[in-house]
Amino acid sequence: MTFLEVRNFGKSFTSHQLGSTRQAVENINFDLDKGQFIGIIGKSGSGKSTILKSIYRTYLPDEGSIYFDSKRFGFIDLFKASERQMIYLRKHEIGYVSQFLNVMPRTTARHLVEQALMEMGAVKETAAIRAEQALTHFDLDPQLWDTFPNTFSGGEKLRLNIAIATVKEPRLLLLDEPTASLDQQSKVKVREVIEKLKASGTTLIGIFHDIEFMENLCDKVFDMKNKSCELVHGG
Amino acid sequence: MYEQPILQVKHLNKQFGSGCRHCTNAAQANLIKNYCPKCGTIYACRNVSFDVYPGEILGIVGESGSGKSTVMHCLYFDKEVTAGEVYLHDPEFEGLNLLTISSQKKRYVRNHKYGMVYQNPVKGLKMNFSSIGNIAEKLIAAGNRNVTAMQRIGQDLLETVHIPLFRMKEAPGNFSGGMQQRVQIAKALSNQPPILFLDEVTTGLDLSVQAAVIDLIKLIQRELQISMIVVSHDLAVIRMLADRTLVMLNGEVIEQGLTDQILEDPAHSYTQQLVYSML
Amino acid sequence: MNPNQHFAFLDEGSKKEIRRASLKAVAIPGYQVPFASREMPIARGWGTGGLQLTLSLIGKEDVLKVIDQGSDESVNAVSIKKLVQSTTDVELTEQTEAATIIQSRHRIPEIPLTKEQILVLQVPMPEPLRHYEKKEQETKKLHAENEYSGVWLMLFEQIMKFGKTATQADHPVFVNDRYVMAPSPIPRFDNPKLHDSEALILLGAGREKKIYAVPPHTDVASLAFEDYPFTVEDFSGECCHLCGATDVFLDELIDEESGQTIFQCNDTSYCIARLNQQERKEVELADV
Amino acid sequence: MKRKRRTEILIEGDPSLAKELSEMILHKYRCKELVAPRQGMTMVKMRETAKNSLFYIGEVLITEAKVEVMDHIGAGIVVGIKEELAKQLAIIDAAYKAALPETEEWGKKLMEEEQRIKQAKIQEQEELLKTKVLFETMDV
Amino acid sequence: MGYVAVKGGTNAIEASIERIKYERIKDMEVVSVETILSSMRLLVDQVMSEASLYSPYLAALAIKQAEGSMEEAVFLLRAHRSTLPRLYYSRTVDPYEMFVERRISASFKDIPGGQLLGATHDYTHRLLDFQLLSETKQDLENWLAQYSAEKLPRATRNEITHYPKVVEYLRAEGLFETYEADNTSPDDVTKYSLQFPASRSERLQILTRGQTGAITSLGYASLRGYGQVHPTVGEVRVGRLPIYVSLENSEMTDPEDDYYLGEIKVTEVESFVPVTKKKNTNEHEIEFEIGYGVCYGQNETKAIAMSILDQCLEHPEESFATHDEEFVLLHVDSVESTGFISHLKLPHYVTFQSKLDSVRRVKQGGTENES
Repeated sequence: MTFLEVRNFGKSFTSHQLGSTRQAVENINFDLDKGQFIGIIGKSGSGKSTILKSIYRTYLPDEGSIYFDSKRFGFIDLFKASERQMIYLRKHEIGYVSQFLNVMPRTTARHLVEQALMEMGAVKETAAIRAEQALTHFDLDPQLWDTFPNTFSGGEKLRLNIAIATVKEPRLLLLDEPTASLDQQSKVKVREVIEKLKASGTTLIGIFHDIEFMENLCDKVFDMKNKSCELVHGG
Repeated sequence: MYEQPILQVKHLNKQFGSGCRHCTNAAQANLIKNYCPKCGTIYACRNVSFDVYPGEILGIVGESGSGKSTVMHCLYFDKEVTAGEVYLHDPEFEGLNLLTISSQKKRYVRNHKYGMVYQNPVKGLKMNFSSIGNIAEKLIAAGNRNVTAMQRIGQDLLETVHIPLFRMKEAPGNFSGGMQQRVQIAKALSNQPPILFLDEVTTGLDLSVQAAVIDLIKLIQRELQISMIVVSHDLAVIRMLADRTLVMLNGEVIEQGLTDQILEDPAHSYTQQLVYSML
Repeated sequence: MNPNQHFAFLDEGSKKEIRRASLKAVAIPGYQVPFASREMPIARGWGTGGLQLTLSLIGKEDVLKVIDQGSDESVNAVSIKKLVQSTTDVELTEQTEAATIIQSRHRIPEIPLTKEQILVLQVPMPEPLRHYEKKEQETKKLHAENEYSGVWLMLFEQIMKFGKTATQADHPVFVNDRYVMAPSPIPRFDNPKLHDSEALILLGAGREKKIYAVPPHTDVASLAFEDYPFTVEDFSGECCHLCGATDVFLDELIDEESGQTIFQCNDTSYCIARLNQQERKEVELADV
Repeated sequence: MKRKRRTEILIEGDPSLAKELSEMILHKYRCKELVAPRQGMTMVKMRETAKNSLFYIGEVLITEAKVEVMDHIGAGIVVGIKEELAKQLAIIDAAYKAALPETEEWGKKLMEEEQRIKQAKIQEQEELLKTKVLFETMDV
Repeated sequence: MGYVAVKGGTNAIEASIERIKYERIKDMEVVSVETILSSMRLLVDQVMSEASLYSPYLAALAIKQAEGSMEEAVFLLRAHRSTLPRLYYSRTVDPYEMFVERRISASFKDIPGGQLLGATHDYTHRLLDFQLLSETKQDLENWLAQYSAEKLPRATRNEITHYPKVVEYLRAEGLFETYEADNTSPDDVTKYSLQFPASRSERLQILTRGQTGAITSLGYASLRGYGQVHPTVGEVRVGRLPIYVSLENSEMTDPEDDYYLGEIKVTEVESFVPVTKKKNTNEHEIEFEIGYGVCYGQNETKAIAMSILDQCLEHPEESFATHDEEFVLLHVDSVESTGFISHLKLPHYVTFQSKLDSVRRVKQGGTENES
């Protein structure tokens, strides 16, 4: 049974200021099985992020549907899910990681991970233990745990991001260009992290601009061209 | 619907003036912003509806005069509404339109079910009573008659909002704006209201103080699971706090959605303008 | 030239209106009923509220006692008595038991009142919330909405400041589980006498134009927090230097000769009654 | 003559007129005193010129009397303490109500007095006009 | 025999009352009520106005009895009011019917009908006139004879002049709003106690019977900046108004059947205050409003101050006490304020004992719930 089913998905943006509408992507179709890792490649501006952000509902759905096999709501069209359902799914089932750290200022790395857990309902003590485990798991230097992340390097920020997203054990993890602007050494670490996630059974969709780097990890790879995507690998 | 809202607002209307035949019909095409040029009636809120769910922070954003604060003041009974319904899902008030209950019951709701943090602390605090007394006032209103217990709760809250305890007997009139705002938050929280209203609580505060207040609000939401409505003209504040956001313009809700969606994929031209001008 | 003096000074229309307000006050214990306070021949603030109540209630058969600060002979008590008597010819008394109407300023007599009696208290400031909220329009709303946190807050603030409540006379009371009421500036010592009183207690504020009441057998509780109980003025260890009474409100005096502080019953008629009784007993004993 | 006009004349005019007229009635008819002259008040209702609304400016002390003549009740009301005049006015009022023949002859007397009152008022105004500030002098 | 109450109070009061009579008459001068009435016109006016009872004769009596004390005289008259029945309500008195004795406008140099100074102290030089020390009745007779013989003109016209109001011209020009006659029955603060928010009729009634000093002070405070109203006096009039009563007690009866009762003298003031008004088109426009002041007798300062306060209260402003109706209306009454201030002279030893107890307990320290 498919875990995620994208059907005839399309999205356009209207700018009232410019008085124009731009079709970002159209007629996207693909399926994803549980535990699979799909990679999406393409030039910048080709609409890769649009797909991910639409799944996460940061972008408003336009056309088509995206069915997701939710533990809580069953097979649900994410385009039609209520805002509150989306909030639930974001908390418990779908994670999103980008290269940017979008968190509350002046909060320590440790607190950020703890808060993610507490948002799901974990009590403070459990959250504290699991946060340490997660930070260790993703190789974040313990010296950094009680500092503010705005001083972190790109790789550190990213791993913290992943820690925050994965500590909730999402069933689907969306990776939005996680490796962009990372040095080689950091990229290697990120790859290791993704390997760990995949091994633990997490379903993943990732945008990568250097897919070679993920070679052998992706079950399928799609290339974004002409606002649509085509399978270039796997399947 | 997989969960029950704690507060439901339906078709809230607030107008100043009686309206005339040019503006009372549904089309209301003759208004300049929210103002009828013929009779001078101002439509401060027009058909505003939304739900608030347990433990969530709902943001209401809009420029000044958009009606966002009016909505909140109507909900808190500071202003009379022209029409509309408000339901609180609470065993004591199930099925009752809060806007039509007696003023005594409204007072009860304010004292027991609501907390309010005003933009201007002068409205929410007695500036020449002690800080601990200010917190106790809310507890007393909610029926507490034990000084020791109230003092304990007050001290805990003051610690939570980072007011040093040695200053608890001082009047908030002596405090800085940020501290006053934190005392106000402590007061609003003292009876553990299921619903907390926050009206432009960071406006006019220094950036670092703003961050501290925002931190505090987040902390409260996480630890106390209080539902909040946050009204602000500042998208950055809304972005930090709110799960969902309503955008208001000229008394109407023009757009609503998940906060990140409002910010990254705004549909209405006004929202786009607002987002694009965000620093 | 001098127009005919009407019985009990006020015209019958005015009396009726005051009685109507009194009835309403009795029906809603502790609620301040506004009334069109008449201009009296004594000054505003000098007992015009109490006087109007007395004059509207008094009949030819009534026996009147007027006290001021516990004393029948206090100048203002005398002045009020004189006015009532000159317009009614009713019998005056100084004995609490003998009176049917007792008009008083700042005291409730020591002898328990009976159901045949009416106590009229003169009130300077009827609004217990006034110190907290200066606007009448607002305090009215607060009463209507049963919102008394303000008056409790005043007590709380005193405890924060002084470690204990520091109310003086006029300590607010909660009447019939509904209204917070100013008992008029009676000492805290007298507050308990309001509770479950046998006599009807009427309170009149002439200048502020309010009448309110504590009907017989009404619950009246002095406001106090659970852990800071209400306390009355402390005269422990002291007694009246004349009659030896200990369980009464005492006046503190300086003995002119010795310079010592001495105490004396504030309720002068009570003190005299005790002295007379003691003397009778002595006589009886001597007779035996 | 309507009551308003005649009461104006009787109260503003020479007091001897009311006395004279009322005595004419007293001599011929039985006058029953219903309300002996007494003092009371009239509340004065006034229109203010800012918002054109009504309010009470205060009370005026008046003297009132009521008499009955030939089954007709007459009232006399006058500002101030004027017991005799109040009673005389009441008698005259009753006489008019009872349409006694004497009243027919009174019209002329009253109108003569009315002229005198008017002349006196004009004279008073003329005197007050001396205090008028003149602005025309520049033209000279 | 037993103990009996002391009679100290009763005797002292009686002695005190005798003493006050002694003070009044000890110099063996009798001032007759008629003397006060004819020589202290303005004092009589002020007493009537603050007492809210128009009776020059009784006011003069009160002044005599009160040894000239304003507050006592007003008090006496007010108390006397309570003993009198209110027999009638007048028909609405229309100030346009005033027989004008004095009218001035500060707004225009000349006004239709002219500026009529009448009798005023305004242009007297305030120098003590020592000739008054030796004034005799003969002097008065001589002066009056000369005044009427030489100085007074003989009337030349046939009709009584009616003076138009300045405001009418400005109303016609649209500078003032024209209000329809509002015939709402006025509230009466002497019948029902004042409730807030107060009606316009209650406000005017309280202001017109207010203490001259209090009204003046508050009006003055507004002028000085503790308020927002600084008017131009449109018209001050002093004159006499006729009082009519209809026994049927209905405005429907023929006014020609009314009873004429006599005249009362009043001072009436219309103050012009520019106000910004929001017009229908969301634009602001400046228009004039009128502050209205009126009182019994000739008392121009009070009437002008009242017109300021009337306008203040029409436009509540939280930041100014002079614009707060509870503040203004509850504190301007002579009898109420002097009574309550003076009640502080009454013994308060019970309350003071209670205070002492409280202060002593706090001084002892410790908390009372230590148990």
